[in-house]
Amino acid sequence: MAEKIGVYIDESSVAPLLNAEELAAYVKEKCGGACPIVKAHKRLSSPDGVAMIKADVDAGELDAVLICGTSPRVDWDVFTFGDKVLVDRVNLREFVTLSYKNPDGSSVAAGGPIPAELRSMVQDYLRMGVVKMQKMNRPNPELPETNRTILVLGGGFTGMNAALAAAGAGAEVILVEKSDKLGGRAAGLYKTFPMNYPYLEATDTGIDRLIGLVTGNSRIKVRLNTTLKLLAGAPAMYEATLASGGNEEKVPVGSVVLAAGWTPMETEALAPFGYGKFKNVVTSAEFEAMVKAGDIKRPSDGKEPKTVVFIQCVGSRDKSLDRPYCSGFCCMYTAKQAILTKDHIPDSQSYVFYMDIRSPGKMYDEFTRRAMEEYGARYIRGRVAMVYPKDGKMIVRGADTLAGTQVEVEADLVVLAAGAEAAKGAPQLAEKLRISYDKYGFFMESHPKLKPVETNTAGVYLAGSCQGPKDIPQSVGQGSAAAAKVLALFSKDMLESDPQISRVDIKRCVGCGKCIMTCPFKAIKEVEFRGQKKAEVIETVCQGCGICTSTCPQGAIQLSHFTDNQILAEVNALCQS
Amino acid sequence: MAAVKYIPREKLPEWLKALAAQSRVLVPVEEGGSVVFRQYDPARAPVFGSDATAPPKGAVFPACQELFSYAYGKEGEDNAPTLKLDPKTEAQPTVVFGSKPCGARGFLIFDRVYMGKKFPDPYYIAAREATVFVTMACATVENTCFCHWVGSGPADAAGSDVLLTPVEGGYTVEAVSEKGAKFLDNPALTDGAAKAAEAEAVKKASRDALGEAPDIASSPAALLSLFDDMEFWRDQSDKCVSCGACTYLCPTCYCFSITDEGTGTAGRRMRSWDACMHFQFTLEASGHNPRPTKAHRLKNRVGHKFSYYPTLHDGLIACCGCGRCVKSCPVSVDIREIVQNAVAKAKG
Amino acid sequence: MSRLDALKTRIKEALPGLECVIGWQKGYDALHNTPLFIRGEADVDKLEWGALNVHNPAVYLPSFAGKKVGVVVKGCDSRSVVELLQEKLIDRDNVVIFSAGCDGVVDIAKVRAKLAAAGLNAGNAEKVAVDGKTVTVTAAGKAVSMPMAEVAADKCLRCQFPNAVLADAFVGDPAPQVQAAPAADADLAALDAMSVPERMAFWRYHMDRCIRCYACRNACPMCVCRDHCIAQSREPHWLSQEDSVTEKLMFQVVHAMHLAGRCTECGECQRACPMDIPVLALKKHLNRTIHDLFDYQAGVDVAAIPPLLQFKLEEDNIKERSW
Amino acid sequence: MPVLTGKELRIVGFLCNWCSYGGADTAGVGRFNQPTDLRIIRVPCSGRIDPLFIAKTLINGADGVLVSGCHPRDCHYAEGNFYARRRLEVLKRFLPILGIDPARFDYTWVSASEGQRWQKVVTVFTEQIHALGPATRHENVSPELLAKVASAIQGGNRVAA
Amino acid sequence: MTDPFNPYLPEVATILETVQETHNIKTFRVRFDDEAKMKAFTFEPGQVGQLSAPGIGESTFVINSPPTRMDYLQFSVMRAGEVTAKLHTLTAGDKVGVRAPLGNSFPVADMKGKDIVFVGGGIGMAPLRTLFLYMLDNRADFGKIRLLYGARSPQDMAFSAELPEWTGRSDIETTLTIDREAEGWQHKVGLIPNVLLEMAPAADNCVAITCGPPIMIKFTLEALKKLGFADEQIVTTLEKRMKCGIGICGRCNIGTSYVCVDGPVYTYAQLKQLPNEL
Repeated sequence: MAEKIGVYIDESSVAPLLNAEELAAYVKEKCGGACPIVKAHKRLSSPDGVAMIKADVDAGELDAVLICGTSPRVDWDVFTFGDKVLVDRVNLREFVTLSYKNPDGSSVAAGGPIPAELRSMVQDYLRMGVVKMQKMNRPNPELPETNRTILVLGGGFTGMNAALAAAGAGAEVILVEKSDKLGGRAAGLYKTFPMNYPYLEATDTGIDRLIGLVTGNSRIKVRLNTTLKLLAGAPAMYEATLASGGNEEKVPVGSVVLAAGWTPMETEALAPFGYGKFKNVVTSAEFEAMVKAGDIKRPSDGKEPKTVVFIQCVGSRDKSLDRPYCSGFCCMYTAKQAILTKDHIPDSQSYVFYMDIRSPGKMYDEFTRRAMEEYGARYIRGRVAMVYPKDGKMIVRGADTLAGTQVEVEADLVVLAAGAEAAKGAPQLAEKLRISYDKYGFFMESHPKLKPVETNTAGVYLAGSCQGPKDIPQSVGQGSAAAAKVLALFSKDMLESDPQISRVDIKRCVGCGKCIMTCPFKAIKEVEFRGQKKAEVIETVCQGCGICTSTCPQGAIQLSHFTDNQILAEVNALCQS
Repeated sequence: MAAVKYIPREKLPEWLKALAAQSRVLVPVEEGGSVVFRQYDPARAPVFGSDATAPPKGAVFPACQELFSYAYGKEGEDNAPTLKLDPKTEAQPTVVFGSKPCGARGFLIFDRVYMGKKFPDPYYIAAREATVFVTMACATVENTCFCHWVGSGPADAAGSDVLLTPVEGGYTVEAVSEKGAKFLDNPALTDGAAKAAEAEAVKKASRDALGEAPDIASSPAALLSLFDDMEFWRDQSDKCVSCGACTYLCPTCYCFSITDEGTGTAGRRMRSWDACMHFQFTLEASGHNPRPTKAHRLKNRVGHKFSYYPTLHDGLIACCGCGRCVKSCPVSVDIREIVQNAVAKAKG
Repeated sequence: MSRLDALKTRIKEALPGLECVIGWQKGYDALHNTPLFIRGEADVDKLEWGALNVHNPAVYLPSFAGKKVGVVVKGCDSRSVVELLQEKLIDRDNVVIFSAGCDGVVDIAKVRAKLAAAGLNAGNAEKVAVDGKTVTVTAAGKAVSMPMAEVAADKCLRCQFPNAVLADAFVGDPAPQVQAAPAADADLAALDAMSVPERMAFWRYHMDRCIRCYACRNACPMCVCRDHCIAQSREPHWLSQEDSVTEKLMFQVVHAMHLAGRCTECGECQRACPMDIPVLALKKHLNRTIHDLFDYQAGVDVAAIPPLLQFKLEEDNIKERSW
Repeated sequence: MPVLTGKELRIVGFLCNWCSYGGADTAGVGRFNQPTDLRIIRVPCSGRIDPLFIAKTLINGADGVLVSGCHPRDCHYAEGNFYARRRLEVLKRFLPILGIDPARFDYTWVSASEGQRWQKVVTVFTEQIHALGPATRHENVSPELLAKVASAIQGGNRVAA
Repeated sequence: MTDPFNPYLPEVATILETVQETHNIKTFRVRFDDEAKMKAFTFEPGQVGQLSAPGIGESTFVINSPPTRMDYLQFSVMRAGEVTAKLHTLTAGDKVGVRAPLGNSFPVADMKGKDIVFVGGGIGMAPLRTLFLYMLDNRADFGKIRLLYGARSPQDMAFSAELPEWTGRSDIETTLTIDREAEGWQHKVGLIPNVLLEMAPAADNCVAITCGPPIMIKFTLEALKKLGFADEQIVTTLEKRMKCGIGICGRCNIGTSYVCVDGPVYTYAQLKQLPNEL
């Protein structure tokens, strides 16, 4: 309940149509009893404006601040004044001065008389803002003790990097890998395209070193052959059920980093190119294994291939397969493999069929150019129409769209750069964690720019290719970012949850469970209180939508900032004028 | 008191119109199957035959009335806060016409509380003094009537100012208070001496129809002795659904609530009927409730009427026996039965 | 054996394991039965079964949470029990349902009107006899016969469930289904025939005499908030105590909306109203809406999810407006 | 009161924060021509809107109520607008029985980028409300209409005899 | 003003000063705006007032300043519901409404010449404070005065600014106690009834006045009985939900006794006569 509201009117939002001082006078007249401070300022969001408000807040006279100016969707991170005051916004810019037009559609002349409609509009919004603020409750979330163990799902490049970053900052980590060894996809790589200076040579992936660091870190407990069966609870107090073999174990964890990785596309996409039918058509992963073994041979006869055809975008960017996305890293590893082929078989000739070369990383384009210019790989822009055997060779027929001609290459070996798919079982895992995933099975972040590694399940973060195809540097970066977010979450003694959450009035709750049924986030649980069933909000899970509040017939669960009384106050302010 | 007068049935509108010219006149009219007191409208025929669904309680004690308005503000150079309170106690001159005598008698129970020496209630007193009750003695009684149990009867004039009695062709009219005497000054009223005997016979017949009242003189002590017998109260209240029909329709129930309503910085403090049968009535901010179950609440209601109030007020039972609580109860909780059960149980 | 005797036998058998059994007994006069709470064998013989058992005893069940109780129900009452079970407000293991075929109950208000038409006062009722399709009420020494069809509760005229939807002990022969039910509910048909402004006048007329006693709410078996109803709270503060049609009607809207998809149309709200306000019409209208939109009827399936607590990605019957 | 003088009517909008409130902002920033009758109440999600808010607003005399949320499947909170759609549709069909013209209430979906669509929705809805004119409150039903309806109701608790 | 006295109409008063006593108790010192009324105002120790925050409502609190110190009327408010939450937002200069004095008072006349034991727990110290200070201001009229004041923790102790003075005075004996050990606590540790038994005040010619949460009262009564106090020698105060404060609205009665007019002060002997409905 706010009683001493500081009302601040942003001149830059209302001028020149309206006079901020006049609006301040109106607030003083109509709502003065509840608003000891009413001020106008040229631009509230400026450092000077914020400092002015802060000074009033620090003087201790206010329990709430009402910013009347821009939309609450703007500058939402500017107007925060600590936990002593409540803050709310009145939208006078977007909703009033910008949108107001005279009934005839003309704009209001600045400095002229203020039309009655405009006046009533701005006054209504001001009154609504004050009465809503008067009914605003002060939130005081109280949380039980927190657990700061981080559960990392996936022992690949991304997961291990996240684990190391977190452990390096002092956190306990449980690293869960469903296979029998760490390393993930990167373990199958011989080398990776260059990731460090001078960005010229394909380099070692460093995966073995990484595995060594992880297994040697006392803060990281590695659990191989293990999967997550269930995650219950809330951030800082999750309980993860881990399954290994026939055994199940419940471990308390604070948060989860998902690094479930990806999987190469399989037969469906590869079949048109003869994969599975002709021995000399292999996937790039199979070819990589040959290179790693130092033994590049034609599977059919064990001879060294002299002509190698790489086909890119196999399964990627293919609407007919419902895989319209670019897998991102194929261009780079194909260039790498073309270079490695020349390294191993100097008299070989590589051909690369491509749609576009996508190499936006640091020095990536230079690297593909080296494949072409220094290693003589011939890049042909066009789709491959068919691959068929003839006289012990594979004929690759396609179009060269730049030359506008048909091309046919007699190849000893055909390598398919298969696209990336979401890891098997990703949707099931997503359901378990109540996070969203796209139609391809990649997990969804909360917001691509604002919350890129957060999910819409609080305390669950994602990193690497499980969110979408990524190369190693991107994955590493995201793994570290996720770790940083988790650490930020744990950086306070108590988790300070988003104050826009629902709370149950335990005296009024009758335990009917309707809120539990409708909460999209499973943020409400049933508890027993003095022998009676009651609802309880898991504050760290609640996302603040308020569906529960509109569901509860007795109004026993109220969403802070948008309580029934606040909205009713606004309704009353509008209906009683 | 003044001599008996008489008014023929067809002359009633004339009298009512004359009264309505001077003050608000409330008469029982039918509305959607119920009979309620409404301002007299010559186009709507009053219903005098049976007792009104709701008594004329609201005439003196409105379901909701403003105690005062408030306004917060700022004053002077230094913006000093101000608070202004503005009470309204005035009442409008009113005639309640055609209520049963029990409907007026209910105010006797009010009077002792609202017109006490220590805290006389200016709102009530203004309305009470401005209101005249022209009641009508009962020619017939109903299954739920029990005014004779509580020291009253179908022609009990206590609380009334003028008493009508239905006789052949019209009504006898008697002034039964000083206030009432001034009201008989109307040409429609003629001398009623000739009808007086008939009127007395009507009164006696309806009194006889009620039969013998049981002896409930021991109810104050009996109810108190059963205060801790919650099994008894559970049995009495089992079927109660804790609604407020009995209290809101009771001519003697005088409890109220006070609530503030307003937007922003101005509004009103209002007094409104409240019902002791509601859980919220005694609910404290801490969540504690001294009367947590319907058994506790029914105990207080019956106890108040037949024990606590009479103990404090010279034996006057806080019930006028109109029977509305029985008749209007959705599950037919019968206060007569409860009082009798209590008296019997206390005797052992 | 009559239905009543069979019920008594079954109740006597079960009583030792039960806190009480809720049924009906004779009330303060011949026209009124009243709920009965059987706690001992002697109480069993007070049980009544017939056209005066107008109350819905399901209303009492949630207050016995945690205790095992028996309840005698009519077919319509059993739907409330089903709904309470569906919403987990009572525990199936803690309720024993006794029932028998129901031939309909009277609407006391209709009886009252019939008597009034005959110049009699229902308050003087001395005797009531129900014989097949005729109800005979004697008041002030005079007997008036009325066809059951004219004094039966509205819900009985269109009853789909004369036999309990759910019962542990159903005795006797099932009652026959109502034949030739009126196509539409009379109240709804009358309101449908009015213009929108007339309907506003209609509620203005009726709600004006509401005394805000909340009998409609407290008699409603689905009003499970009861002690914590938003009508009487300040947090949230939906209604003021102001004596206005707006506030009174608003409560009826609250009640109806909170019952949307849950109301079994037992009619207790209207029957309980001491001021004879036709509040059930609002719920009937909403039930019709719910049925049209979601093909749903409350109180027939313990496993169903109420329609407003679920959704479909593509709604079958909601045609949204295009702008 | 001066607020309602002239032709302006009282229209209350309930807009979800993530989509429609943004859409209205976008319309403002774009300086799209909009009627001035509407006052917007911000809610986090259309699922937060208890239909009773709308009922109360209309019963208390507002001339129109407009609700707008995220498009189905685009709800910031995944499911809120799906619940809202059911509740609001039920309410819309409930209003006429109370004597409130259902055309005084509408709900729709506008995304944060759809400033143009918002402009259109507000304009069409406002015109619709103006076509209906000022709303009558139950308290202010004309005595003539009241008398007409009252005379049609004859005794008993039947809706009409 | 010629209007008749209106018991529902509060006097407008200004908050002179507030003291945040504990995390949920705030003290308000108020003075009527109408100086004439303030000058004419009298009350007896133990009487209560209704503090009004118009717009939200009013609530009952004892006037815990003594009638011997009339610079202001003091109320201490524990935050529990809507009204108290609103009151807690108010500060010096703000307006409130006050309806006072209401209710009965401590039987001061009967206590003259006797030894006195005050036993207060938590917010229960507020009703005791008025009488305690009144007695200090009329020290000669009473025998030995002892105060036992307990709270859950040092932070829960209201009136902490006054405690040094009380413990330092030689003409009274003040004992402070908390439920559990706390750092820096120099006084007793232990539950009030136990400490009371330890103190063992002689019941002879003594009156015990106790106020606090129900559970504390229950065991304090037992302790006092053990010490030989008769029912008539024990005085306490009751708290009930009230609206009118003048014996009409029907909430606060326990049988025939209306706590708002017949209370809040009762001797244990009187309480025993009342039906059991606390």
